Amino acid sequence: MFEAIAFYLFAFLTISMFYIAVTTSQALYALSAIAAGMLFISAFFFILGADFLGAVQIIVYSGAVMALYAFGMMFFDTTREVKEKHGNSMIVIGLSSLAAIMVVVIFAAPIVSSNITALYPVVDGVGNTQAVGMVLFTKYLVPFEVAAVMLLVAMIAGIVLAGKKMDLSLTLMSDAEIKDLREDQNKKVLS
Amino acid sequence: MLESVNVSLESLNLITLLPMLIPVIGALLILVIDMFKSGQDKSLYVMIAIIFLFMDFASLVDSAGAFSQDGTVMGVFNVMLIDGLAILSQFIIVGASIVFIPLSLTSKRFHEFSYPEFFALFLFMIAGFQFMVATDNLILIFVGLETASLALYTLIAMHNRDKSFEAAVKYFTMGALAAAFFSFGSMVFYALTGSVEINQIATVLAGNGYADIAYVLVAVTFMLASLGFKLSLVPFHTWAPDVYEGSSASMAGYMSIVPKIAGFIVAMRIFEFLIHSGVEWLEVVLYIFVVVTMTAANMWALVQTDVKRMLAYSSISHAGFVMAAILIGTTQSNSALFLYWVLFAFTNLGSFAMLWISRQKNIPWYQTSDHSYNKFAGMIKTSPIAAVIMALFMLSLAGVPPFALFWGKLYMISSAVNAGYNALALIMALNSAIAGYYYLKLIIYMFMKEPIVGADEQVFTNNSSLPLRSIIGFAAIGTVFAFILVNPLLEFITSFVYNSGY
Amino acid sequence: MEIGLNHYLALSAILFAIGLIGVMRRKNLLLLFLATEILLNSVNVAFAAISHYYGDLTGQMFAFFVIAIAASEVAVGLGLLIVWHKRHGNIDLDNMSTMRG
Amino acid sequence: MLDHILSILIFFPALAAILGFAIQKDSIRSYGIAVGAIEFSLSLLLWFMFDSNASGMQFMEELPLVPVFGINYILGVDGISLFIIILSTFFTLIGIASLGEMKNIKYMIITLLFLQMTMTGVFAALDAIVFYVFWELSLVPMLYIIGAWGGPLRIYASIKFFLYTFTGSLVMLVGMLFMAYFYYQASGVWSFALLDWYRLILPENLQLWLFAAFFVGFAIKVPMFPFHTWLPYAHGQAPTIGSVMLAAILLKMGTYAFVRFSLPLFPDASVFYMMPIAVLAIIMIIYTAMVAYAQKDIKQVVAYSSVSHMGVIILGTFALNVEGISGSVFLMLGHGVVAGALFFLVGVIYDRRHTKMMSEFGGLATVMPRYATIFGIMMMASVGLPLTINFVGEFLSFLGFYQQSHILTLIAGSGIVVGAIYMLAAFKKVFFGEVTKEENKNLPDLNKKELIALVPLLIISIWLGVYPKPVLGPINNSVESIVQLMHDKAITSEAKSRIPNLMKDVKSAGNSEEGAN
Amino acid sequence: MEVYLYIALFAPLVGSLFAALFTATPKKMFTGVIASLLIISAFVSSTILLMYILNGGEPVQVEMMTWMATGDLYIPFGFVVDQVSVTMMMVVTLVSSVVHVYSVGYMDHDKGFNRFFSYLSAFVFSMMVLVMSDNFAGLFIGWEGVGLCSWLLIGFWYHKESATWAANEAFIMNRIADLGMLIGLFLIYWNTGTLQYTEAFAAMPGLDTEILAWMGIFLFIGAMGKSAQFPLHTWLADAMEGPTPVSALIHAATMVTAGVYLVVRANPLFDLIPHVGLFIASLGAFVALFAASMALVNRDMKRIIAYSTLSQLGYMFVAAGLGAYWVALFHLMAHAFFKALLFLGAGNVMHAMHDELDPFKMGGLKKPMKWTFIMMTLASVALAGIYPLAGFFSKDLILEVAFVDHHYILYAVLLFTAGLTAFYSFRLVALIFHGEERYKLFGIHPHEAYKYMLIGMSPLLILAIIAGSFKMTYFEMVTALLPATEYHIHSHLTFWIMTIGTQLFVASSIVYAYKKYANNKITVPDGTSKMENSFAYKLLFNQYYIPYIYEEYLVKPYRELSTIFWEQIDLKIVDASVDGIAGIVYGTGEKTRAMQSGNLSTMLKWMVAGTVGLLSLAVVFGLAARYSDEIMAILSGLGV
Repeated sequence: MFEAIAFYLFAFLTISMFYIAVTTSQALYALSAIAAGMLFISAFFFILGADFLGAVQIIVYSGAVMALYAFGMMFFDTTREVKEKHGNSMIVIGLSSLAAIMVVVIFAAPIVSSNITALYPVVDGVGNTQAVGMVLFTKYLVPFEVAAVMLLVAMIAGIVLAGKKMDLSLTLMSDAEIKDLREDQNKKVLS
Repeated sequence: MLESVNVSLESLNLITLLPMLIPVIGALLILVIDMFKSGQDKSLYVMIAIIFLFMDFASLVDSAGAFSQDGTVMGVFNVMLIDGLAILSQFIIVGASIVFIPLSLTSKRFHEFSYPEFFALFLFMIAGFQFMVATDNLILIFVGLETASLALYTLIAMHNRDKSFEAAVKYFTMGALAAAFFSFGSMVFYALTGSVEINQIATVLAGNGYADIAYVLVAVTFMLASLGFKLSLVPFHTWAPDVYEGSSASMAGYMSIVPKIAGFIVAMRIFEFLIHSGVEWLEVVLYIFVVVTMTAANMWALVQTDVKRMLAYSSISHAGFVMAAILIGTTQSNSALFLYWVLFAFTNLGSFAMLWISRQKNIPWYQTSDHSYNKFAGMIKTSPIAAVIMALFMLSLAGVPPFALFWGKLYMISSAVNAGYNALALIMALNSAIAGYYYLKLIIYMFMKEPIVGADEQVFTNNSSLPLRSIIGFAAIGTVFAFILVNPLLEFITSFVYNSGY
Repeated sequence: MEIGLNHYLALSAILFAIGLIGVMRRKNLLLLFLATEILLNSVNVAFAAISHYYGDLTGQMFAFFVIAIAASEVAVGLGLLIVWHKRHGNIDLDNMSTMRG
Repeated sequence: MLDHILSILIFFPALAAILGFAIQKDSIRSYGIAVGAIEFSLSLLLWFMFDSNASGMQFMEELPLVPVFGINYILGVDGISLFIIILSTFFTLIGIASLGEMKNIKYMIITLLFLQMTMTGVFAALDAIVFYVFWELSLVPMLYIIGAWGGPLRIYASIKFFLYTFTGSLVMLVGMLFMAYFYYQASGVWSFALLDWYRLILPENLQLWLFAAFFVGFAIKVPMFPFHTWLPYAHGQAPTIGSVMLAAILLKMGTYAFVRFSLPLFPDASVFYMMPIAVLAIIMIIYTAMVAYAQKDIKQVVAYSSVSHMGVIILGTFALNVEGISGSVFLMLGHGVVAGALFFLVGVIYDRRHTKMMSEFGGLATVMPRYATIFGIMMMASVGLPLTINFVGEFLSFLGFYQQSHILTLIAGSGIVVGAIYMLAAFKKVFFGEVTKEENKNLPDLNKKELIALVPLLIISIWLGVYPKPVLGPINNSVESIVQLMHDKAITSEAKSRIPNLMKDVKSAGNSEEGAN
Repeated sequence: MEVYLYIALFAPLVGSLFAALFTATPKKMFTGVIASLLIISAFVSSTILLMYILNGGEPVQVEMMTWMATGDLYIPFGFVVDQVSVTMMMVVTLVSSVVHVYSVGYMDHDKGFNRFFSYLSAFVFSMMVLVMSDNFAGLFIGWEGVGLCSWLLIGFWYHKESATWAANEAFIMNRIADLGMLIGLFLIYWNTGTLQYTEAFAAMPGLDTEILAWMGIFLFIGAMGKSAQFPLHTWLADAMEGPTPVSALIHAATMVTAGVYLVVRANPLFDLIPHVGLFIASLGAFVALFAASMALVNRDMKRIIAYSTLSQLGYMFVAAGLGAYWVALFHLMAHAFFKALLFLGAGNVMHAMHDELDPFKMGGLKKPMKWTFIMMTLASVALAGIYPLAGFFSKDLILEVAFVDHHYILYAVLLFTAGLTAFYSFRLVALIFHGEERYKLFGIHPHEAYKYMLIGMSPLLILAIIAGSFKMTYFEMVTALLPATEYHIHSHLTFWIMTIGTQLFVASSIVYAYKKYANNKITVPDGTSKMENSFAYKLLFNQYYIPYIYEEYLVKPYRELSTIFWEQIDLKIVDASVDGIAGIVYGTGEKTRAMQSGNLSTMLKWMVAGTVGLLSLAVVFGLAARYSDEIMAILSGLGV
C-alpha cells in the first residue's frame, strides 16, 4: 500500500515536473523543474532498492549535470523568458500522445514470459552498492573502461570546443593570413 | 555475503581486447606527446596515428587467423564477441581509417588539423567503433557507439566554420534522440528477456515462441529508429546531407563508410535472428525501408546542385541498397554486404578525396557552395587526369562495370535473386539506373561543358599534396582493378560470415 | 493494489513521451538538451524497475551507463553550444538552417 | 600469340589509348591510324586463322576472374561474331583515318580506341558477366563522343542514350543473375559461362520471364519500337564519327545478343514470343520508315532508316531457322557497312554546310557528282537492291520468316517499298533539281580523306553483295549449330515444330531414343 | 559456246563500267562508240548462240559461282541459253545495239553523254541477267537491276522536277510489284526447296493447286509492275520523261516485256493453274482496251506511244494467260522491233522540234523529215497489224488464240482494240507529218536526223517489215521448250472472214484517222471545242483520273500519315512517355526535397514521426497477433 502511494505520488510529481520543464517559457523554471524531477526519479530508485543508482542520480544528475546546465544558462544569458516560435503544435502533441498511447497500450499487457532467470541476481543481505560493484568490475569491466574513455573524449571535446583556439578559424583564413598569424604569435597557438 | 570471484586470466581471453586497446593507447600517446612538447607539426600525429592503425590492423590479422582456426571467441566475461562479423567490420573500419588519416596532410591549412586532439579523438573514435562491433552486449554497443559518436561530433565541429557547427549540432541533437531510442529499445528487450545480450535475447525469445510479439515489435521499432538514424534510412536520414555538407569533404567521406558499417553490424546482429524467426512484420518494414531509402534518396540526389550534397544523398541510397542484405538475411547477402562495403569504401573515399583536393577557402562568384556542379565545368580541359579519375569514381558509384561497385551490386542483387526477392532485385536494378543520372551529371559537367570564363584553372588540385594524390591513386587503382580483388575478398568474407553463423 | 512492473513501464513510456514533446517543441537548444535528459531518465526508471522485479542487476548496470552517457553528452553538447553562441550570440535552432534541400 | 589473339584484339587498343595520352597533339592522327591498322590486320589474321568449316567456338581463352561466383574471363569467336569483330576494327580504322579537323582530336581518337576495346569485348565474350562488362562499358566512350562533340542538344541526347540503355541493361543483368541462379540450382555450381548455360533446359514459364528480362536490355539497344526514341536524338546530335560507330557496330550488339543469348537459351520462349516480336519488328519496319519519310533533316532520315532495317534483322532472327538467322546476321554486317557509309556521307555535307536540313540543299548532283554517285550507290544498297550487301541479308531474313508466317512476311516485306519511298524522296530533295542556294554552288566534291572512308565501304558493299559466300559460309555453320541446339533444347511441341531439325538423318533414331527415355 | 554466253552477258557490263570511268569528264565520243561496239559484240554473240540453238544445239548452261548458300538454300549465279532466252537475248541485244548507235547521235549535245552510255549499257547487262538466269533469284537480280537502270535513265535529266518525280514513281511502283515477286519466290522456295527453274518446275506438279495458284498470282504481281499492268500502269506514261532512246529501249522493247517473259518462263507453273491464266488474260485484254482508249485523245507524242505499248503488253498477256506462250513471245519480239522504231522516230521528231511533244504543234513534217516519216509510217502500219508487216502475224495470232479458245469476249475486246490502235497510231502520224506546217507558228526549223542514226534504225525497219516471215522457224525453235499448241481455226471460211474482216476494220480505222487529222484545218486545241469539254474526253485525257486518285488518296494520305506518325506519335506519345517517366522521377525529387527544410526541429519531428509510424504498425500487428483468436472468431461470426 505504501508502495502504491509512493509510486503514484512520485509518478505524479515527476510527470508534472517534466511537463513543466518542456512547456514553460521560463528557462529557469525549466531547469529547476528538471532538477526536481530528477530528484523524484532518484526516489523511484530508492523505492526499487537501487540505492547506488539513486545516489548516482542525485550526485551526477541533479548535481553535476544540472550545475553544468545552470552554468550554460548563465553563459547563454537565457535566464529571462525564452522566446520560441512554435509552429504547428498539433503535430507535436499528436505525435507524442500517439507514441505514449501506443507504448502504454502494449505495456498494459503483462509480459507472458515473466519467469526470467536472473543472470546477476540481487543477493539478499548484500548491500546494493556492493553488489553493483561486484558486477561492474567483473562482467561490466570493459564497458566501464570504455565509459571512462568516453568521458575522456567528452572532456577533450568540451575543452577543445570551448577553448580559445576555436575563436579564430584557420579553415576560413587564407594562406597569407595564417602566415602573418604564425609570425605574430610566435608559433604559440598553431602547430 | 558475496563470494569472492575467482577468475583465471586465461579465461578472460584478454587478447580479444587488443585491437581496441591499440588505438586507445595511440590516442593517449598523442595526448602525452602534446603535453610534453606542444606545437608539433600535424604530420607527426598523422604518422603516429597511421602506425597505431597499422598495429591495429596487424592485430586484426592475428585475430582473423585465430578465428579461422578456433571460430568465434568470447572474452572478458563474455562481453567481447570476436566472430567473423566483428573481424571483417574491424578490417573495414581500420582500413578505411588508414586511408582516411593521410587526407589531413593537405597543402592548405584547416583548423582541425592544428589540434593534436583531433588525432587523439580520431583514434578514440575508432576504438569506440571497434567496441561497438565486437560485442553482442547492448550496453557495450551503446557505450562504444556513444564514445565514437561524441568524438565524431567534435571532429566535425573542429572544422571550425559556421556550417560545420551547424552540422555538428544537428548531428549531435539527433544523435541524442537516437541514443534515447536505443536505450528505450534495449529496455524493452531487457524487460522481455531479462538480458541485454543479443544471443541471450534470441534464445529466450525463441524459447517462449515469441509470445510477447507486441513487446518485441516495440523494441524492434525503437532499435530500428536508432539504427536507422545511424544508417541514415529514410525518414531518419535528414541529418546526413546537412552533416556531409557541413563537414570537410574528407570527413564526409569517412562518415559515409565507417560509422555505417558499425551500424550495419549491430543491425545485422539484432535483426537477423528476428528475420530468421519469421517476424514478418520486420520483414515488411525492412522491405519498405530499403525501397523507400533507395528510391527517395535517389530522387533527392537528382535535384542537388552541390556535388558533396549529391554524394551525401547517394550514400544514403547506397545504405538503403545494402540494408537489403539484412532484409534478405542469407549468408550470401551478408557476404555481399561486406563485399559491397569494401568496394564502396574504395570508391567513395576516392570521390570524396577528389572533392577534398579541390576545396577552396573562398567561394568564387560562380559557385553557390563548396562543390557546386559548375565548379567542375570543363575540368577535362584544365586538369584532364583529375577529371578522368573523378569520372572513374562516378562510374563506379553508378555501377558501371568493371569498376569496383559493380561487383558489389552484382553480388547483392544476385543474393536477392537467390533468396526469391524478385521484385526487390528489380527495384534495386532500376534504382541503380536512376542513380546513373546524377553521377552522369557530374561527368557531363566535367567533360562536356566549357570551363567558366575567369575560373581558376588550378582549382581542382588546389588542396592537393603528395599524400592526397597517393590516396586518390590508391583508391583509383582499387576501383579499376577491383575485379582482381573480388574473388579473394569474396572467399575470405564468405568463409568468415558463414563461420559466424550468419 | 499491487504496483507491478507494468506500472513502471507505463510511467516510463509517459515520461518518454513528455521528453519527445520537449524534443520536438523546444527551439532553444539548451532546453532541447534538457528534454533529451528526460528521455534518458525515463528509460532509467524502467531499467531500475525491471531490475527490481526480475531481481537482476543488469538493468541497474544499464541505467548506470546511461547516466554516464548522459553526462558525457552534456559536456559535448554544451561545448558545441558555446562555440555557436560565441559566433552568433544565440542558441536558437531556427537560426540554424543555412543548409537545406 | 594465336592462343591469346582475342585478348590481344581487345586490350591492344585500350593499351594504345592509354599510351596515346602521351602523344603530341599533331601526331595523334598518325598514331591512331597506325593502331587502327594494326588492330584491323590482327582481326584479318583472326579471319585467316579461322577454321571456316567448324561451327563451334574458336580461339577460346579462359581465365578465372571470380571463380567462387562462377565468373570467368572466357572468350571465343564463331562465324557469327567473327565478322562483326572485323567490321568493328575496320570501322575504327577508317573512322580514325577519315576524321576531319575538330577540336580535341586527341581525345576523340583515344575515345575511339577505347570504344574499339569494348566492341571487340562484347562480341568475343562468352561469359555473361564479361559480356555485360563490355556491353556497359561501351556506353561510356559513346556518351563522351556524343556529349563532347555533338550538336546543340548533345547533353540531352547523350544522357538519354546512356540512361535508357543503362536501365535496360540493368534489367538484363537481373535476368542474367536469375539465369546463373537456375544454373546453380540445376548443377550445384555457379557459372556465368554461356556454353554452360546452353546446356541448361529451363521450364517454359521461367523461360518466358527470363526472355522478357533479357529482351528489355536487348530491345533498347537495338533499338526496337517503342524503345527507339533515344536513337534519333543520339544520331541527330552525335558527330559524324559517333553516328557511324553507333549505327555500324553498337546497334548490332542488341541483335547479336538476341542470337547469342535469347535464342539458344530460351528456345521455347523464343517461339512463344515470336509473333509479338515479329509484330513489333513490322511496326519498326513500316512505322519508322514512314517517320523517316516525314523528316526534314537528312541525318534523321538515315537514323530512322536504321531503326527500320534493324526491324528486318529482328524479323530474320526470329524466323528461328537457318535461312532467317544467317540472313539477319549477314544483314547486321550489311547494315553496318551501309548505314555507316550513309552517316559518313551525311557528315560530308554537314562539314561543308553545317546544316543537315534537306531544304537547304538541292541539285547537289551537279555540284558534287562523285559524292552523288557514292551516295546513290549506298542508298541503293540501303534500299536493298540485289548485288548489294543489304539484299542478301534482307532476302534471307524475309525468306526465313516466310516459313513462320506468310501474312506477316507480306506485311513486313512492304518495308522494301516504304524504304524505297523515303530514301528516294530524300535523295531527290538533296541531289536532284536545280541548284537554288547560292552557298551550294561552289561546294567542293569529296576529298581524299573522305574517299578513304567511303571507297572501301563501297567496295565491300558491292563485293559482299555479289559474292557473300566467304562470309555467309562461316555464319551458316555457326547458325546451324545454334538452330540445332535450339531444336534439341525445345520442350514444347510447338517449339519443336517451329524450329527445324537439321539432323534429318538421325531424326528417327533420336525420336526412338526419346521414346525410350 | 560458253565463251559467247559470257561475251553476250558481260560485254555490256564492261561497256558500262568503261563509260562510268568518264562520267565526271566532259563528253567523249569514244565512250559512246566503245559502248556501242561492245553491245554489238554481245549481239553478235547472241546471234551465234541463236544459230547454235537453231541448229538443234543443246541449251548452254553454266554455273559461274555460288551466290548465296545457307541452310537448305543454294543460289548460284547460273545462266542458261535455251530457246526462250536466246530469243529474248536477240531482241535485247539487237534493239539495244540500235539504240546505242542511235544515241550516239541523239545525245550528241548532252552534257551527260558518257553517263548516259554507262547507264544504258548497265541496263542491257541487267536485262541480259534477267533473261539468261537459270533461276528465280538471278531473274530477280536482273529484275531489280533493270528497275534501277530505269530509275537512273528516267531521271537522267535530274534537274527536271518532273523527270525525277517520274523516276521515283517508276521505281516505287516497281518495288510494290517486286514485293509480290519476292513473296512468290519465297513460296516457291519453301514448297519446292529450290529456286532453280528446272528443279522447281519439276517439283510443282506434285503440289497443292492452291499453293500453285498463290505462286502464280504473286509472280504475276511482279510481272504486273514491270509490265505496267493495271493498276500499276501509271508510271509507264510518266516514264516518258527520260531521253527518247531510253523510252525506245526500256519502255517499249525490253524491260516492260520482262513481265511477259516471266510468265512465259514460268509456263510449267501457269499451265497447272489455268484459272489464274484466265485472269491474266482478262486483265491483259482490259489493259489493252484501257490503254488504247487513253491513247486516243492524248496530246503528248511519247505518251501516245507509251499507251500503245501498254496496250500491246495487254495483248501479250492475253496470249500468255491463255497458254499460248510462244505467241506471246512472238508478239513480244515483233512488237519490240516496230515499237522501238516508232520511238526512235519520235525521237527524231523531238530533236527536230526542239523537244516539242505536242503533235498538234507539228504538222507537215513529212517534207523536212522524209526518212523519219517513212519509218514511222511503216512502224505504225506494223503496229496496226496490216499484212504483211510484222504486226499482222503476231497480233492476229493472238486474236485467233482468243477465238480458238472460245473466249469470245476477249476476242471482241481485242478486235475492237486493234481498231483503236490503228486509229491512234495514224492520228499521230497524220498530226505529225501531214497537214499544215503548224510548227512555223513557233519559229522552229526542223531538220532530219544524222545519217548514221537513220542507218542505225534501219535494221529495226527491216525487221518490222519482215519479222512475220520468221514465224515458222521461230515456232519450231521455241516449242522445244514451250507448249507447242497450234492455233488454227478449223474452218477455212471463218479464218478468211476473220482475217479479212480484221484487216478491213483496221484499214478503215486508219482511213478515218487520216481523214480526221491529216487535213489542213487542224489547229492547236485551246480547250474550247465541244469535244474537249465532253465528259468522255476529259475522262480519257485525264487518264481516267487514276493519277489524280493515286495522288489524292494514296500519296497525300501517306505523306500526312507519316507526318502524324512522326509529330504526333513518335514525338508526343512514345518519346514523351519516356521523358515523362524521367520527369516524374525528377519532379518527385524536386517536390519532396522540401522535407529537408534544414530546420533541426523539423528533422527531429521527422524522426519521431518515423518512429511513431513504425510503432503504430507494431501495435496493429501486435494486437492482431495477440487477439488473433478473437478476431478470427468475430470474422467467422460475420460469415467471412
